Amino acid sequence: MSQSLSSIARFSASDLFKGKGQPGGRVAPFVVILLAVTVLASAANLLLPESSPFYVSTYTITLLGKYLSYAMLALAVDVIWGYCGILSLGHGAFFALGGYAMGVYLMRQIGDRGVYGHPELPDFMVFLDWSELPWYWLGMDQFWFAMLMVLAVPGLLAYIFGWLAFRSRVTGVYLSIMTQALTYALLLAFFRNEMGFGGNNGLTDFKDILGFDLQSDTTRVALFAITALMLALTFITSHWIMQSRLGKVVVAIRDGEARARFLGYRTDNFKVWLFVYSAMIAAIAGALYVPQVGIINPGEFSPINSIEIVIWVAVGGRGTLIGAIVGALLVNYAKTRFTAIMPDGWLFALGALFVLVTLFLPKGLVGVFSQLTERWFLMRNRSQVKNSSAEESDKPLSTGAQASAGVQTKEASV
Amino acid sequence: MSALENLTAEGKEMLRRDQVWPFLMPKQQAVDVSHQVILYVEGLNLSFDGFKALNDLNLYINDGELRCLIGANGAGKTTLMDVITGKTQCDSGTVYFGQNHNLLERSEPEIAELGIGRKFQKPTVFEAHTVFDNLELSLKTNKGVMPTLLARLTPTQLDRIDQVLEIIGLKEQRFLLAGALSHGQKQWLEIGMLLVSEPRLLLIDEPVAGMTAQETERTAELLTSLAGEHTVIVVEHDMEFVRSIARTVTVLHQGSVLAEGTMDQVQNNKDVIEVYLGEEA
Amino acid sequence: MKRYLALCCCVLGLLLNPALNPAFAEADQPHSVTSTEPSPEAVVGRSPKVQMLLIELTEKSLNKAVPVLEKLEQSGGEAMLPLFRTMLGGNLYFIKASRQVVALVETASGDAFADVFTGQALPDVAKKQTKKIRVNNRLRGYLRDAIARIQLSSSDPFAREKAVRNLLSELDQPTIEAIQSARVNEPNTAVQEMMDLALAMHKLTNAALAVDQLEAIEALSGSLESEVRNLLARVSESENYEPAVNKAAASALVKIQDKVEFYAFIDQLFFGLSLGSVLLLAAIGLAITFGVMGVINMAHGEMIMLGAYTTYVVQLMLPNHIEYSLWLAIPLAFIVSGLMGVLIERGVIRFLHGRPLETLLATFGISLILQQLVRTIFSPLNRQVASPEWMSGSIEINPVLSLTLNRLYILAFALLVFFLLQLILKKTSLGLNVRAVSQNRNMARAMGVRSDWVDAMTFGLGSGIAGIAGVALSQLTNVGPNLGQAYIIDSFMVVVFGGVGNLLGTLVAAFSLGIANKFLEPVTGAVLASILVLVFIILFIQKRPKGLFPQKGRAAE
Amino acid sequence: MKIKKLVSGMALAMGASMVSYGALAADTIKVGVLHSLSGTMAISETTLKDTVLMMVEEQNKKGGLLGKKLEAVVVDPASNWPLFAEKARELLTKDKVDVIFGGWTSVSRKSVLPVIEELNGLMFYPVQYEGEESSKNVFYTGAAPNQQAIPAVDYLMNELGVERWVLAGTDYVYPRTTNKILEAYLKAKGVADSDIMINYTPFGHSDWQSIVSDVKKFGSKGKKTAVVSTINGDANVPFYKELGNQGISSEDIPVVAFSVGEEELSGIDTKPLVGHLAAWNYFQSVDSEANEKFITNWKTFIGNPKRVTNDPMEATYIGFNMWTQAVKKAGTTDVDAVEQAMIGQKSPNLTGGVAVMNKNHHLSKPVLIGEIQDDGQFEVVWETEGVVPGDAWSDFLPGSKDLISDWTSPIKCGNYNTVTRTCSGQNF
Repeated sequence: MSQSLSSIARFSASDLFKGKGQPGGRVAPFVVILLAVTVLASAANLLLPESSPFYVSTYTITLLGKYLSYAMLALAVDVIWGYCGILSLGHGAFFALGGYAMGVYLMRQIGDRGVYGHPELPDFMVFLDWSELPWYWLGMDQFWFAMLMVLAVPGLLAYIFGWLAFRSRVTGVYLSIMTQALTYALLLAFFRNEMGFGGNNGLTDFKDILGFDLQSDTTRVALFAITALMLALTFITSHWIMQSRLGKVVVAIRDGEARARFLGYRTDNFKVWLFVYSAMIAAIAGALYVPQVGIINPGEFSPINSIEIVIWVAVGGRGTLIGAIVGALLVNYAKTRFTAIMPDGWLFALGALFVLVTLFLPKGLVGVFSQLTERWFLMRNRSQVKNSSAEESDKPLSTGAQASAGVQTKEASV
Repeated sequence: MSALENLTAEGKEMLRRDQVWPFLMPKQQAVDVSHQVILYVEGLNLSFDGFKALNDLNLYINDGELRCLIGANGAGKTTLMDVITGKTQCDSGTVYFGQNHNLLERSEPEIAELGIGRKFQKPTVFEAHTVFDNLELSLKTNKGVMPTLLARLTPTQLDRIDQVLEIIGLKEQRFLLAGALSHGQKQWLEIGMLLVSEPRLLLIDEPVAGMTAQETERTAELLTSLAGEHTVIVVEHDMEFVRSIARTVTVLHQGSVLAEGTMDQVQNNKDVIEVYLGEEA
Repeated sequence: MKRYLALCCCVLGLLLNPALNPAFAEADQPHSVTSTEPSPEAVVGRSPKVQMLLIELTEKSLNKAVPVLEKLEQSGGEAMLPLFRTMLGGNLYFIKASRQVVALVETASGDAFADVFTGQALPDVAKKQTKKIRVNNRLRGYLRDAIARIQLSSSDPFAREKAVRNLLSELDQPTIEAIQSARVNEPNTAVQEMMDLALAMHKLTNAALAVDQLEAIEALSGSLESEVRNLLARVSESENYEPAVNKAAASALVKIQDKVEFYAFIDQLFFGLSLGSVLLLAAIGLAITFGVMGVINMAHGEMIMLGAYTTYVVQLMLPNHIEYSLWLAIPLAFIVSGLMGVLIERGVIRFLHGRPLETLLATFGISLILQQLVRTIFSPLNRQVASPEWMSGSIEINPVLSLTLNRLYILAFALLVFFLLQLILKKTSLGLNVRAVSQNRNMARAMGVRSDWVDAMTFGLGSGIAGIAGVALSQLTNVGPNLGQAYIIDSFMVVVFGGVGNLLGTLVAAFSLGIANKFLEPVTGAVLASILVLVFIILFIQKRPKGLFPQKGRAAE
Repeated sequence: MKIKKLVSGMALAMGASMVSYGALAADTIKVGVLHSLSGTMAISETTLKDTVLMMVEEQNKKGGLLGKKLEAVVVDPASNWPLFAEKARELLTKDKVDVIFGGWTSVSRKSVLPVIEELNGLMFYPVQYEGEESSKNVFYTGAAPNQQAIPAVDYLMNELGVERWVLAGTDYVYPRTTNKILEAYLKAKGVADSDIMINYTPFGHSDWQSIVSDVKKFGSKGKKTAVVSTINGDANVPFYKELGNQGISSEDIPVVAFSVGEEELSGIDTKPLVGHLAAWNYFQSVDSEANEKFITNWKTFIGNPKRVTNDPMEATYIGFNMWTQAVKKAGTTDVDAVEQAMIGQKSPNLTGGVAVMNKNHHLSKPVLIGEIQDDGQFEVVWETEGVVPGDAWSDFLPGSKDLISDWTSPIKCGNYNTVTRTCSGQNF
């Protein structure tokens, strides 16, 4: 056992976990690719004529924007599940809350352009006979305040939930089921018209954001670009956090929470902190998602959605930030393709994918990829190792060794 | 009138420059060992579903002492450690660390911060981390969330880790994943994690299980060298090992202290011979 | 194990025997079809006046049919019962050419026509030659009242009581006279009481003297009939009565109201228990797969769905034996879902031992596949599962409290399944093995327990029981591909709330959540009630992270 | 059949080889179909997809439109509302369809609406809905509340003498609006507050015990009581079962439903439902030549003699026929031209009359009340004298009583305020 472990440890190629050897590690290539694609796609949409073969349609741009916000959501789940072993089946709730905060702002921007021409109230309130805005809609016409709420509301919910749950040491399956109950309760609540968020219809028919027309190509491209930037930003931040000592503590909590406690770490504080951080990323993703797809409704709270996010992460490879992003992009792309090609069969394909990934790719696609590259390294290194002394090869190899820490996820005991 | 005077008096009291406001006072008080005793365990009772794991247990450990706890399975050794470190709540009794710290009121991390370190029966190290990281995580530092996020290793800390690596003999493996270590190496690493955190009191549960004779010998050496500066409590089944390190031995039986003294005294104790050593002999 | 199952069937069979059930002794039994001699009905039916009216009936539009029916009732009296009943059942047709009125009867070989009054079969009449005489709700209402009036002289006391009750809402002079004359010869006390009630109501409204009115109120107080309450409420506020009468009516009303509230409470309790039994059925299979084996089985809902579809298929195969189809469906559903469970365990779950969170992902995939499979085979539409006759209707305990039969059976059934399962786990060798493996897998293996086999059997058992739950749920709700989805979250809540690995906890949790939900519902509305229950569970788990009945000892950690 | 298809396919291929790609693309008129084929709404929407496909096939047999073949482009929005918007965009920008038939739930329509308006598409929405909307780019061929709810209430009040009302619905916008309109309407008719009970339940509600028992209590107060049900889809079966089991028959307390049609009844045991009512613009049981032909065609097309037809199918049928007529009249598929040509179009409906497209993009249709029979069909018990024009903005809601919709000049506005003489909303 230890033999095989060490062999994985020694020859892992990825160095995501620690940038001691090369500052930035794998972050740079990913960010560069992401931003390059963004710039190219945006330019192709804005500058090229529609007839050009390289023209990227606004439809594609919006689709990409949606994928990227999903990727961000997956990143949020990965931070909490892959690194800290907390399987949240309710992250869709934070995503949706962020989305609703943005949605409320966008609704306020409609002003008197609603179908009833009411100067202040959104249409659904007019026909529900409401005479004034509920208090929680006040102030949401200010962009800065709305953005604050995007972070504050999901953050606060995550804080309260996390504080309650982690303090009383609800762990593992129990915690997962509780997060599911949380999002389910919110689903039911937001379905209620009395909540003042448009009930089942949710919020839609947005006009503009910060004065820019939401339907113009430039705004769409800009939103897409902002999403890409935010994804890059959250990716870099998360990477930095996971590299810091806090990241190590988090992984330590995943693998041995009791031990971490005996070392003097107040693990519940760490978990709450990370949970809130993750919820906020999800919320930002939601806030970016809404103006791009043009609607937010309670369906986003559905527990099935949250499970699906977890699946993206599992497919990509949990415990590696890049895996979460790759998983989200791939699964969603496949979904778009499959629903078009075989609408009846795609659930079979999706279901089979989940089963096969858990059975055969416990480390996800990124895990497979790094295993393959490991082999390649192994082949190459053999010849090198022969020539160099063990002392010298120790350091560079060890950076690789740590990488597999994440891949070599010892299942959080539940 | 007098009310006003009182108020000004209080105000003056508040503004005294030679005192700090109570809420600004550092919470961490040094352990008060003015009576030479560092750990008081008195009248401890604990039962699981009717089974009395601890039964009116009394134990006093002197500062800088090396104490061995022995006893048959189920005698309450590990449970006692669980209670001291805050893992298990007891039914009644008191546990004081020095004169001034009631351990029963504190959580595991707080107890750890006071300077009580523990090594588990089964070696528990963070297998997904390197040896170096394991030690880094155990350093005696501020363990709040934000300080941890922004933490950087200082040269002193680096030196300290190197020093400990030297002591536990894992210098070569410093960048190896802890999961890849052998059983004995994990035991050492765990001891190293204790050392690097500079505790006042070390609770060590079966340190030599799964070690070669040579390793056992080294462990004995290490533990004896620790005593004095630190206080060490060792739970062990290996009688040879106990004999090689022990100055004072406490025998537990069915949740309470059966006998206490030097190894020879204990071995000659009638009760002990009857219930424990007798079986071995 | 087989023995217990057989026992269960026997007990249930006894419980459910329709003959033992008072609710079926209804008056509206189809009248007998066999008679050789011309019955009085037949004679009256052939009288020219009636014949003319009948032809008129075939010509009139729906809105003008009532006067014709009134005339028929006057001229035909009791003889018109078969006609009215056939019409009420929507089985009255007429032959287009001759305008002769005929009845559609169901025979073993299919639909056929018969003479309305004699019941004599008319084999020559084909469906194409006839046209249906349409009935709408107003006609149905009239027919029902007419039948009640005619039946005041029926030989069946139940029918008579029901007839009087139906008349309570329309006590006009002729009705009262009819009741008065019937009262004299009435032998049955229950019917007598009902008639007295009607007379007292009449007295209260029509008597001139306050003394008589007070006497009538005295007779009425204590009755739970809604008509009585409405009348008393009117009297207590009306200015046509003396203040003393107003007061007496009001106090009688208060007395009745107290009783009503008490029964309303019982009713709500029953609703809660019934919801609890549904939750219990849905969750109990999960309590095994999740609770005992630690598999987060997201496909659990689909096991329920398979059971429901099994019921559908059974009814499809045996369209003429709906009454017994459930008895066949229960064991079949157990087998179908159980086999599927074993298949899943052998194919997927055994590779995921000790990785409970990953079983969640894999079984979620399986649930998607199963749903789509059912959609492909049975279409995405809901399927029709009929309720057997003995499961429809309700036991009327008094006018304000009646317990619906299907709920009652499902409650009993849920408890039975629960106790059987307890027996299996506590008393059989399988149960012993299951408990052994769940507590310490390695030790059990060392003792020679085939843990692989036990795992498969346990999962099969849990899934099979989910299948049985599906049979029961098919009687309450839609049978469609989304059936399972509707119950999966609730099931998890119940198991977690009760404490994983504890069947008794599941029982207590299911019933307490059901009751809590039903008592909240009138106050908050259905949606808010379920939200509150969820929030409560979330908070409760913070307080007691291991549920109501946590597993103890080191095995739990 | 197969050979025929093959031959036509070959002919098409040969034709294709002769003309350039661009010309071929212009040679078909693309009909987008935006109905969920998976997810919770697939139950209802799949049928409508098939109806459109059938209509396209029939039209092609007749020689297509403007000399071109029709080509259906089917996508699956999977009962996911944001996906409706995305797929609509895909249809309009990638596939460049000339018209879209689609949508079922209100939220799917609301989700698609901004996209259709932005890209100036054309959509036909075939389901009864809550009204309070009129878009230049959408034609509403289903019933507005005044074409379903109000006549049904009139029937209950006048024909059955109902005095107490239970308005029960699933908690979403259609029941909410309908019940609001009905409440205002009933109050205008002099019904007291205490005689109206309003109740909302979540989607897929399955435990109706308490609510049915409340209805029973509410109905035992001596006045004739009826339930007006806007309960949606899956929740209906347990609701009716509970009614039956608690001994509430259709004579005691009739239930009139606006969302229960033949398709829904085909999946349930109709015994407990017999005698309850539904209000629609079409029933399969209606005796008319057009209907008979439609039903035969449908059964052959779908290859299942047991399949039923329903009201949204008729709405699709009318919408499709009107669209082909309008395209012929306009001589192009250009959205603006077709939109103008649509107004005033007349097309035979399946119940023997003629449907007219009004200036507000809603149809004039007859309203029928049917009683449920034990074979899952409806017996028509009442119908309106003539056709009822669909009203986009209800006169019974304070917010919309001054609004009208008129898409002809000079107003050209979906929500024109007759008091302030201003137009808000889309063309603001």
